[in-house]
Amino acid sequence: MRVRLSGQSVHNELVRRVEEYSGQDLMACYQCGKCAAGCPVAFAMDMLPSQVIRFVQLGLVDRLLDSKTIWLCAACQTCYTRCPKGVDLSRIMEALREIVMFEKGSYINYDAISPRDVMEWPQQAFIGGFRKYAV
Amino acid sequence: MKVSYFPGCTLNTTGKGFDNAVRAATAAVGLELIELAEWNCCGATYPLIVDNMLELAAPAHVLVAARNQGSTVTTACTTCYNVLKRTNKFIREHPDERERLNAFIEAEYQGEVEVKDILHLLRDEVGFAAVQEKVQRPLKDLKVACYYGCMVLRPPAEVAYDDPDHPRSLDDLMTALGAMPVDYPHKNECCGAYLTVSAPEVTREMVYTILKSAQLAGAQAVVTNCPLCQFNLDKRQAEMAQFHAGFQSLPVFYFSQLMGLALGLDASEYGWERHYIDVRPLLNSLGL
Amino acid sequence: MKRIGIFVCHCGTNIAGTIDIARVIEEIQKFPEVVCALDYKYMCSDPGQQLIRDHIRDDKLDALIVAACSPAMHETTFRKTAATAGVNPYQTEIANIREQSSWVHQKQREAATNKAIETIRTIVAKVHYNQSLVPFYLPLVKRALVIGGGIAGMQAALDIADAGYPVVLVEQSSGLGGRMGQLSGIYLNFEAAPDLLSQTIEAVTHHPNIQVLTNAEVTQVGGYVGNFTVHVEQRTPEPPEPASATGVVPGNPVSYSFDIGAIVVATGYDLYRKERLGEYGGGRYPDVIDGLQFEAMLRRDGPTGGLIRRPSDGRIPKEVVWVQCAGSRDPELHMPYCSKVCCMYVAKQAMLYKRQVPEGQATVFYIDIRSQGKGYEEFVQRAMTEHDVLYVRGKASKVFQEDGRVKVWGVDTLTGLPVEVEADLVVLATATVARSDAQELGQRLRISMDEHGFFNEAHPKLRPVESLTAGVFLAGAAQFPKDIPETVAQASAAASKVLSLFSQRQMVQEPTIAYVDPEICSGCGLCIPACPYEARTMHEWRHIAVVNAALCQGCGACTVVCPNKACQVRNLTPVQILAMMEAYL
Amino acid sequence: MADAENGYSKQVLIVGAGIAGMQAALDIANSGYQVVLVEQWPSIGGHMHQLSETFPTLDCAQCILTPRTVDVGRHERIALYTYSEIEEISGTVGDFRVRIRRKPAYVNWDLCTACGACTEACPQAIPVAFDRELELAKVMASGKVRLVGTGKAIYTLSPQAVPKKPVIDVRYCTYFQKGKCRLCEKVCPVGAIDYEQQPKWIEERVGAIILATGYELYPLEKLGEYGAGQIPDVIDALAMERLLSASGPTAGVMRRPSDGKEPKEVVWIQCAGSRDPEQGMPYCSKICCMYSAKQAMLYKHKVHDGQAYIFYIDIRSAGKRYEEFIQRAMEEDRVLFVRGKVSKVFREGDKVMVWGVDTLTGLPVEVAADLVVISPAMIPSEGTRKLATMLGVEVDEFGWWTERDGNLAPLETKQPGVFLAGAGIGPKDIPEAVSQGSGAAGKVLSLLSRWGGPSDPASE
Repeated sequence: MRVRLSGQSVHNELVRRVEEYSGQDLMACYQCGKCAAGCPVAFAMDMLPSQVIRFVQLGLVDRLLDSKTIWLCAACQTCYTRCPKGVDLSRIMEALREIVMFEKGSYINYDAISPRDVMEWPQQAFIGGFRKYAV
Repeated sequence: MKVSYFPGCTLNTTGKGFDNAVRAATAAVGLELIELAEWNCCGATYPLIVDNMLELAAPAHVLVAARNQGSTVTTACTTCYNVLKRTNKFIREHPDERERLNAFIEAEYQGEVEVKDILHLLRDEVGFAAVQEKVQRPLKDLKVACYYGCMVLRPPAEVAYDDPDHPRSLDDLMTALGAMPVDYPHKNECCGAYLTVSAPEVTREMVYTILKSAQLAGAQAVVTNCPLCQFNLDKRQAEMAQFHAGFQSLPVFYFSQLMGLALGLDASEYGWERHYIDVRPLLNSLGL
Repeated sequence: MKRIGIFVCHCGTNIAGTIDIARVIEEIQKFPEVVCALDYKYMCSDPGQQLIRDHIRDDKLDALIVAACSPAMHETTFRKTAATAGVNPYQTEIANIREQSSWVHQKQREAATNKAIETIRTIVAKVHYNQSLVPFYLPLVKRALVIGGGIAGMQAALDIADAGYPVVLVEQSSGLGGRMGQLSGIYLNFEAAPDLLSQTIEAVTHHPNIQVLTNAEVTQVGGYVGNFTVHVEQRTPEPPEPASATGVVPGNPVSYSFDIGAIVVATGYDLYRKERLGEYGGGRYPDVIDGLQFEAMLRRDGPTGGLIRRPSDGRIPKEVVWVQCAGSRDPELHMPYCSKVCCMYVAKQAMLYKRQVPEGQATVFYIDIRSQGKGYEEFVQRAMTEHDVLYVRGKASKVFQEDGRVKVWGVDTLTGLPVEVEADLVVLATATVARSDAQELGQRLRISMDEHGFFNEAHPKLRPVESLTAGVFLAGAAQFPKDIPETVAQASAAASKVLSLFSQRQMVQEPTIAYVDPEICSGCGLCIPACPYEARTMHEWRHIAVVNAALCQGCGACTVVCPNKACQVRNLTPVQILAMMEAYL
Repeated sequence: MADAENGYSKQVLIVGAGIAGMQAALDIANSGYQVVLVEQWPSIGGHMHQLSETFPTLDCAQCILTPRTVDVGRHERIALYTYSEIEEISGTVGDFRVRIRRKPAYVNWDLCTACGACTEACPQAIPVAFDRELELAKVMASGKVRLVGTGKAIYTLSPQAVPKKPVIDVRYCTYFQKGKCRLCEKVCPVGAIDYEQQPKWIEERVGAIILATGYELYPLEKLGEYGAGQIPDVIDALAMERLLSASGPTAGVMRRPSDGKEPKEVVWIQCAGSRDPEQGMPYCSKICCMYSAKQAMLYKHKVHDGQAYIFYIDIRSAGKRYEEFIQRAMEEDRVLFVRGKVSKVFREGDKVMVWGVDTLTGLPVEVAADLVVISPAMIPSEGTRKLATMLGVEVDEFGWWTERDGNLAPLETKQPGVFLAGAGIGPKDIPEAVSQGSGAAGKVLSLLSRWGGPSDPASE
């Protein structure tokens, strides 16, 4: 199916929420791809970081909600550091995670984690992960 | 020189050895760390959504505690550094949010504390030359790959005290300690951070990129300043050979451990037992 | 009593869309001395001007006010209109009701209308006191100075010299040719640039009307259009120039002084320093070079004799990567603008590389391919189809050296894949930037520059080769990055402006400038440092201040500092200003 | 002053009075030489005259152009022949003989006072070239909506036209077609209408020639996949300029042709016939990216709740402040740039469907548009080839003038004394065309001064 674009669809409620949560101007991105080129996790992603912005620009936020990419962003800020337009992509990723978790609850089931792992993990990984993956 | 010290949760638990080494090594070069009288978890990640009041409360609280104790606060945990530094900057630059936050944590804080990473203090306040003078047992012949991770480099405008593309503070410290830092290109690549809890296999590949590059450059060991990086770089090597034939493991040190050793301090409490890749053969071979 | 006519322009809907013209007309008719008040859709149009002329004749007007756009736009137009109908042009004033009223108060019809009426009221008060003036005539030196011996400067010099006027061409380096001399071949034909260029250099060097000063710098510029005094200093002179350089020991700087009528600035560009691109390893890795370094490699007279060799070990590179927009289109970290020429020279370099190393692989990382020029698109297509240059759409993020190779991390945004290329050589198409010494020269010449250090043209569309300083013209990349044909055309255009100027018998100067009332001047000298145009001196023996009419721009700075009101600007006297204030209040 | 002591003519012929030709004419005339300026349209200013605002400053085209047209129109050393064509040229540098044919305007311009009564009285609303033959919806007395042209059979190009003199388009004039009407004749207060007027021929001798013949747009009819010019709400870029222009047929109010409604979804299609060696022209038309961004911006300034899309292959904004301009369109005016060439445009109900792709996400996309603006390839203006044959000057396979050397002699031809300027050489923007106009003038001035310089040096 062709994707129908319209003024309404490209400015839908989800787009507004992404912009509000992230505080980023999505239209500032001119799709050069430098974020994707430098992203250390891009190899494992199902869509490129630059494509995440692109989907939001096209009003297709819903297609991002099932994407692995938003959960693989490690917020390392390599993208933001090199972005020629100063777009903080990690904030957009976080906004998307928030939106998903608001609808579907936590991404990770902490009950299923083995106590041994928890003992082993540095606190910051555990707490940090908890804050990224759970409501 | 006396400085307030915020250990943070990790250095208080799994990173105890790092912490012990930091305290001993800094003391040996005249930097006296005074632990904050009361402190709490900084939150472990800097919140990235706009409405972040709730998550800024914890680091703000730490900053207030630091303010009550002095003008500068330091930490050895790079994550804590990143969170505190950015929170402080946010408070300084956003008067409206600052007021809301102050109301929330019942404080009057304007961002007056300076947050400095311990490595930054060592470089600029103590000076690596001064460190070098105190070296008892130079880490001669140790080819080490310095690994900086993300937290002290990015975003550069907020946290960096080093070149985000080609940082050198850790390399310079190692040189001062008598080691030979190798030049390799991925000292600033992300190790995967908290993905370690959700996607360990992804972390493994990220770690591989870094370690392979370090090995190509001839490194015998990796040294880092971040407890989560240390864990990822160290722990993920266990199953590495399964996926990357011929992979040779590399011990992963904290800089403070090597610093303590070079300064000739008692290193028995440096948490060697928590290393996944045994560091002792290498240390023995170097006579340390 | 004056007989004033007021002409209110609608400017289409620009003014009439906001301002109630009918009410304006009704009100301004009541002002003193106003004989007629009319409106028209476009007062600047032929019929609009005819309307003015008709009323000058029929209503016997001796002064007029056009309420329209900024005087910068049409003051000259309407003053000429007045002159053709027999009214002294300096009895014509503009009331700016567009920029200062309709445009800035678009949503406040009432307020904008009132403001327009008040604006016109003040101008009526001013015109009451306007004097009829005549322009000054000044001498004109018909010799041109061209700064910069690149292709732009040489072309401008040739065009002016061909027309019979003497030209002084000042070049900072030891030879002519500029950046073009550093290039291997031109985009579309692979004729070596030096061959084409050498003909031009030859023509310039042997032209009887051109005096070439290499190793030379313009150190001082005084005077004004038609009458500049220019000092040039030449280091280690070439075989001594006749007369002026006799008796000078080689190696010592020689100073020249020229009387000059017009100046062409053609100082060219620099490349953004690759060291500033940390993520691309610029300056760290020997096999990461910039576009001009690759050009040098392609040049038969270059350091490698035209052979492509990688700097680190002299081997033939089998994989070469070009990274486009290295520092361009990057408002956050580097330069916000597009450097214009990179896409084309990269395509050319990749093609030349493939011709020399047919089994090699050439990869170009780009964001948008910008091949807009005659034959340019076809050229890039040929690079892809005939020479198998691989274009990858995505900005590279990191370049690093590992295991003896230079690796490039990029992305192909079209497949959505992150990619890595193990290269032997990486060429960074670094941004084209203003020369580091442009600022200094700009100050010397009193011409303005933009925030990036490129010289400002007088109007971005219609006056592209003029600076805002009369008599100083621009050519080539000193104004903004441009390619060779554009540079050459612009150089001829600058020459044309010089030739137009030189075709006059003498210089004409506006009379609306400052004067000193000798009866009142106490010779305190305060006005001398106050004048930003150095138009003031103290008369040698009368001990009063005098105005150099050619330099004075009528800014009024002197009138403010003068304690005795001896300094006044013609047709903008304190009496007039007070009258205007009074009219408004 | 045509004949100088050595027999060379120091008069200059300039063909085309667009911005390039006008600039050249002014520079030469201001230097004291006589210029013959020939223009095929009834008045001067060329395509720039049709534009609304100009990139990247958004200066109103009329505002900055009018001083130039007025200067040219009243210049004592410029002989202006509008509504005229070059019929014959012979001779060589220094001694060209030119025969100019002045088309009958059916109005005696010497008598005409440009009062406009004729145009107002003319009953024939016709599509006019100046408005790109736009037809706009009009509610008839019967209540039916019909598409009608925006001009009259007797017209001037614009209120600011120079010269502001009307011409009759005989193809539409009721009198010429049906033998009766003569309304214009009745209302003309000075008796300037002359239905019997014949063409006039003018002979001139000139020493040098500047060809500033300009461009046209590739016809929509040749773009079958984009509706072949048959869909009223699919218009070309110059038509959009007219719709946006304050002095255009809608007085700058944003209306779509088919029903006069304000379009809420507007699509721009780049590279329509450009960069297409198979179906269209292989070259890039250079200015479309910039003017489309400008139009989208101006559209958004008029219709705040509208959505603008620009389908493109590569964004080409290489010029001073051009890149910044594009980014402003994206950021401030929320123009959505979609990377991918449009494949098909068709009518569906009262919408125009646009089928395209977003190559960055890999998704096929469609827009149900209210108005589609096509950026057709630029092509050389009609008559260029004929002129080329007469002069023995080369044109390339597409009909653009061929320079003596593309790099180092971009304004010269291989024919001595014949120079080039503006978009007749190939697509270019206004500052470039102006530079070239001055540049060609510079070349001519150098040449003329070798023959002794102006006999009447400019006094100013």
